[in-house]
Amino acid sequence: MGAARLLAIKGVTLFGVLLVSLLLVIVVLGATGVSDRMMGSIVNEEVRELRQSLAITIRDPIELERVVLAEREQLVEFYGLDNPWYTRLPDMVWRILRLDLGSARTLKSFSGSTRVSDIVLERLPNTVILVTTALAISSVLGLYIGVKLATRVGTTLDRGVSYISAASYALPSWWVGIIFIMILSFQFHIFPFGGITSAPVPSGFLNRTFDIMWHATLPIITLTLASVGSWAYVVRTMVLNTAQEDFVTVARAKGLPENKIMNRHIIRVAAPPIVTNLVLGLTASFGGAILTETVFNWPGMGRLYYDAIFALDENVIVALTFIFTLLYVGARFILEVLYILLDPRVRY
Amino acid sequence: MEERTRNLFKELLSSGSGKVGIAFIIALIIISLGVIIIYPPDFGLKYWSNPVLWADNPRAAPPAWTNLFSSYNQAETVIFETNIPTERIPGVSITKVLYTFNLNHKADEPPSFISMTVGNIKYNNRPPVLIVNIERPDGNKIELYRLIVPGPLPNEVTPFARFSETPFRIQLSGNHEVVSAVSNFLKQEFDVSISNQDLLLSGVDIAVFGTPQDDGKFDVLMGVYKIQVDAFLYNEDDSIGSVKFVAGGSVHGFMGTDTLGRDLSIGLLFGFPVALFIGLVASSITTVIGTSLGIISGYIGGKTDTSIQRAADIFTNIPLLPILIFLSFIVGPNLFIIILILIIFSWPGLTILIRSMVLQIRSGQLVESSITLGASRLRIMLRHIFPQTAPFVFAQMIFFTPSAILAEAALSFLGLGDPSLPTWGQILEYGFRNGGIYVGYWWWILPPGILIVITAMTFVLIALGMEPIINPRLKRGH
Amino acid sequence: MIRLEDVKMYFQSRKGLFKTVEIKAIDGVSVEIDKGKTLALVGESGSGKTTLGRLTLRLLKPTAGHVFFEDLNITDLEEVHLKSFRRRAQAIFQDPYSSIDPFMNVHQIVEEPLIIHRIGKKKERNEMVHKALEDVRLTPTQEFSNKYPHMLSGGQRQRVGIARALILKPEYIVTDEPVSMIDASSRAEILHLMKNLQDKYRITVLYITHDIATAKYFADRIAVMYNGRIVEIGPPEKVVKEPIHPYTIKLLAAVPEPDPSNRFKERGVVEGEPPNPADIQWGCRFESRCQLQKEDNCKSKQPTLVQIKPEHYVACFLKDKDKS
Amino acid sequence: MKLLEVKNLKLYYQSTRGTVKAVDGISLDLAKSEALGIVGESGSGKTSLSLALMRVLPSNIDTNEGKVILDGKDITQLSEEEFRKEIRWNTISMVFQGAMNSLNPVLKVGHQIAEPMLLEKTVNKKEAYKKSEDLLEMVGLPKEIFNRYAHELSGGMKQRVMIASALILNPKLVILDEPTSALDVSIQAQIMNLLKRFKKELDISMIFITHDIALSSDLCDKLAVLYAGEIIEKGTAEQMFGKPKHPYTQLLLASIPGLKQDASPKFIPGAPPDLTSPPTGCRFHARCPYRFDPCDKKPPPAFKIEKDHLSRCWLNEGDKK
Repeated sequence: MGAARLLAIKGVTLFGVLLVSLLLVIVVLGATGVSDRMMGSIVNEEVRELRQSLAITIRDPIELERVVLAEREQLVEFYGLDNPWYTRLPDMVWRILRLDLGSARTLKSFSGSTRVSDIVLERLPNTVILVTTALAISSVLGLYIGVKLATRVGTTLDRGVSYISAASYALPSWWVGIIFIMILSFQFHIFPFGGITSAPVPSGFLNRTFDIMWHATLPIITLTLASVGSWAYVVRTMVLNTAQEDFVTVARAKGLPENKIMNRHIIRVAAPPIVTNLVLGLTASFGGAILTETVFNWPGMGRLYYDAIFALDENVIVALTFIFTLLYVGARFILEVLYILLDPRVRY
Repeated sequence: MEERTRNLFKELLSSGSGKVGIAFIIALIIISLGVIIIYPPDFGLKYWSNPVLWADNPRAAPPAWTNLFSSYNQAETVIFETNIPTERIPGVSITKVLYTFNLNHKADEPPSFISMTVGNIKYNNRPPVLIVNIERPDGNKIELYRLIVPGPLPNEVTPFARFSETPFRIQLSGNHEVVSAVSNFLKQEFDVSISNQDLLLSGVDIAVFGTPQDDGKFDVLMGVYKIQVDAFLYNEDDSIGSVKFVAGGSVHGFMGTDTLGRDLSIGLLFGFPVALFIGLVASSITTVIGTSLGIISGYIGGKTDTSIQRAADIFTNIPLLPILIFLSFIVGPNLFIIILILIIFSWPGLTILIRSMVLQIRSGQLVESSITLGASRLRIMLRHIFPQTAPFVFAQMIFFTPSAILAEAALSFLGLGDPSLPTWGQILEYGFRNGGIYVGYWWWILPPGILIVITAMTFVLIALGMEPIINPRLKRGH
Repeated sequence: MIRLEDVKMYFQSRKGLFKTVEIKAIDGVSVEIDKGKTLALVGESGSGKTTLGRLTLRLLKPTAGHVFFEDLNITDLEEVHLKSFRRRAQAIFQDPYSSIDPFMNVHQIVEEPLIIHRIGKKKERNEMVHKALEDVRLTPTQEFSNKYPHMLSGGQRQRVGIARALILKPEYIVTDEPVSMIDASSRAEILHLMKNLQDKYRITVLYITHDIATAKYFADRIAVMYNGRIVEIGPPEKVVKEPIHPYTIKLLAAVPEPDPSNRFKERGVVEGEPPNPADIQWGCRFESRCQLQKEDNCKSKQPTLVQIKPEHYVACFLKDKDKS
Repeated sequence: MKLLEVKNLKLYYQSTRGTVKAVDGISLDLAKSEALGIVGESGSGKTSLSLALMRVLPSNIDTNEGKVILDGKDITQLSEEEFRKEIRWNTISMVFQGAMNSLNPVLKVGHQIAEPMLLEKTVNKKEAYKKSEDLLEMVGLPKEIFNRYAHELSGGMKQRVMIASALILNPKLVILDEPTSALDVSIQAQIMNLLKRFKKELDISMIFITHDIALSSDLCDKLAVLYAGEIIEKGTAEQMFGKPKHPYTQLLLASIPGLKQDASPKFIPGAPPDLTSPPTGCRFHARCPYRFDPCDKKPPPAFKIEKDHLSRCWLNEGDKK
């Protein structure tokens, strides 16, 4: 019961967050006039198409202009462009919530569609592959290293790795990615410069998979390196904190072997705060993915951001901001569930 | 309080990382202050982004010191500039003014280009004429170029001033007049005929600074080149302001140049104060807001608490970078807006942490005892609760500083940096966008990254040095 | 000096998705303390004795009923109007570790109330702090003034807490378990000190404790609380020597006395844990743990305090019958 | 037959202020099914002593000397692994001070009780859980508590769980370190009754560590009074409560506010000494109302008053037999 209530609260909060960030995006768009510009371009596009189709039937250019103008006014009214931006707000929210994200100005999907949802959905899996793999590797690795360090507190190894972990906090992952490319791709030709597949794409499913894995290696290593250090450090601190608790002394006095004490009494108890930190680390992972994809020209949503910025494609940027928030909020919800499962105390 | 501050620093200085961190931050501050004093305030737009200023620098040239590691000696940029003639020979109607430069060329390659710039010429009736000659170590002399200063315009009154606002620059290497002069020279001296077109393609520099070989190639001719600019003035009062001759190298300065010829060391130095500014302003304001809201939320409780917590919930649940990208894209790249957004999205983390600390402090009896004594809410928050969170808050502030610096760098890297304030992130972005990593412009890509890392690391080191103060339990464990 | 009239304190506690439960921490308490006297409030944890103490200090606002300080009804006063009351009523807290600011030295801690109430000039305040520290025998005062709490023992910290409370010359003091966190060997010292100072300054005291034995020595009246209600009240010689309520009897039996023969016999104790104040039954609250013969009333009606002997009141149906 | 003998145990800690001599040469003995009370103020070294018996001392321990003989075998000679398998919980178990933090917050209470039993290969989970449930009933808790978590229990319930947990492997000796210090008098009395019952029915030995000398009379056959890392008096319960010899013991007894007597309780002025630099001579001399010439110069030896009764006070020199 307690857990259900907590989950319900979390779910509502997160949905609220989604709405608020969406509203924020729309208000900023409206207040800066970008929204009008975006709608205007949609109208222009439709008018252009209309003119082309009408040009076949209406020969008289003056008559054509008149009809087009009338159609244009109808369109302006249809989209509500004759009213101030805030009157369109609910409509926009509803539209974006339905993932009806409009058309891109210049960017196209790989299959040639200009619909933003097509473009984004095509790239979504690529990003998810990258982020989840990196997150899984770094959490497992971080947990392992952190626990190892905690059992060797004060040793040279501990101090060394702790310092390296702390230092990695100061390393921008994208820059590390660049260094990787310069050394491993440019200098030694071990890995590709970027992209997701070779050109031409190797034939055969197995070959293609290996090709993608080969291309994904450096981005994944980059993303992992970005988070594994701070991870290990957080785990170490949490484990050490828990190891000072009285019940650990009790467990030792009970004659439990050290590995049991570590697994059952320390890590198990330290897990919820570690999960909390994983949640906090998620933002970093998402940001890291955008930058890493940019560096490695990985055709995910992050690289799309970069391309959209240079193509000045507002629609795509709005859509991406929304989808990233959606993904992030979803990931957080999963972790909240995990937290509730791990810690009996919050169930009340 | 003073005693605690003193202890804090004592503890900080007793740890190795603390010492290094403090030393680094002092260095960073000194460099930044120097830059603020020396650099013009509108450095970004007026200087850094002005290609004219950088025209005499070689493009994408590695640092000069790379010669030390290579047997092949690359040319360094040599600049001669003067406003005092070497010699002045007065004549009856013509005064001849000579400018002589001795270029000792020792590199295994010719200069990457040669150029001349003249500035601020004044004349009274006939426009002066300038002739550029070069005398090679083998004794041959080439007249490269002849510049006739533009004549008077209708209705213009004497004295006629030319090139006073912007100096006049001639890229000698790519000039047709120079090409034909060199072509003639080759024909006469070495009996080698190369068409003007081919010479333009292969570059005149190697012909000027080399000797043709049988295989059609040139050997670099080392030695002292005497470059002479002869100016013929037709009036006593005519004058030439300045003459500049540049033999471009393929290595440049301490940090090299980018593809616009900008000296990277100048841009990188400017990054110091900007980075510190971003880091410190964002972190201190965030800390002040985060801490006060945390204390208020935890102490006052009730509806105030709920609303602060809801707001915090929302802001922590929005991924920062996408929103940053979105806002700086829409609103336009502006450093202050970036800092503002960083603050708006960063206070909640601290607020949530401080709130839980305050709740813990409240669960003790200090707050209740203070209420019984009649202390006001403000007094309890400031005098009793804040001091207990202070060391933690201070550490958080230091720890947040590098995140702000890194966030700005990331945003700049995505092309959303504020162009009026060039940062390390922007230099990196320009390098990346121009394919620097695919052709190996390491001097362009590495240093800005390293500087970002060093600056961020400085604060991380200080934070590490403070850890035993913040988390005494860990200290006990040792 | 202080008077409570049918005071009730209910807390809301959320349970499940939407349900909230009322926790009746205090459920109808009327009691008063005469000027200069000590009332000991005795009961196990969860009985509401601490809540009652906090109500008399207006750290909590009662759900129902009235709290009078002399003739001043402080029940509904806003915090701003409480300032003079705050000066006249003070508290000494249970935990000498968390009730004083760890970052202030002893002088600052003891001086703070004077600063809050803007009393005296710097020099006069120093004199008052010196005197307060002398009162609690933290001598030489000069030496203790500069010490920080972490340099003091539990007993010394508690004396700092007493000095801080007394420097405002309060007329009423609540002491909530002032010695429960102090070593047994120093407890008596703190209690004696408080008793002496109370006599010296004619202070009214509410002494909250779970240890009825100390109450016997230091109180003029003892009130036994069970589950938010007073079940027995009277002078110590009555309540301790001739207890009437079954709960009081058990409480007294639980007090350890140093006797080597103790180890051969079990103590008479109230079995089980006190009922959850969230689900109070209709009848007598002690009914579920009472080992006496029960009658119907016990299950259906709440007993009220009835005078059994002069100054001795008990809330128990069975004892009512004894009397009649 | 002695179950446990501690000979000249010394435990020094390293701290920033110097070496803390928490336990400075303590000798004790305990027979089978006997209960020994160790009474002392906070900082007298009583908790260090118990941790040393369980060998779970903190990492800043510096000196750990002396012999601990259990059933005739010096257990200080055992390797860490042997000690863990043979001694901890199997032979000696312990109820720790502060029941609040002795339970793991994320594991079910019943499982925590059964845990040491599950280590043995011959026992299956069902048996261990059954035993755990039985023990819960034995300590007066309903079986359902098995599936609860620590935060759902009251202080008294947690302490009962800890006692149940200490009994799971039928140890020969249970160390009780301030098992009731955070509890109300009435809950405290319940727990004491429980312990009394177990001592009688289960025939186990107990070491009861407390700062409350009155409470120790509830359980202990023998008493040792600890002051500043030394035992200043020990003897049988009758000797110690009947005719205490050391002024410190006498004052401790006088400080108890009893219900029967009318004299108001006494107290011992001052605070225990700093154990980084214990006072010369008798460690109690600064607070002793009877101190005389040799007290601050020569440390008193343990004078034997009568059989089993030792006192470390110069006043007792003449009583020596």
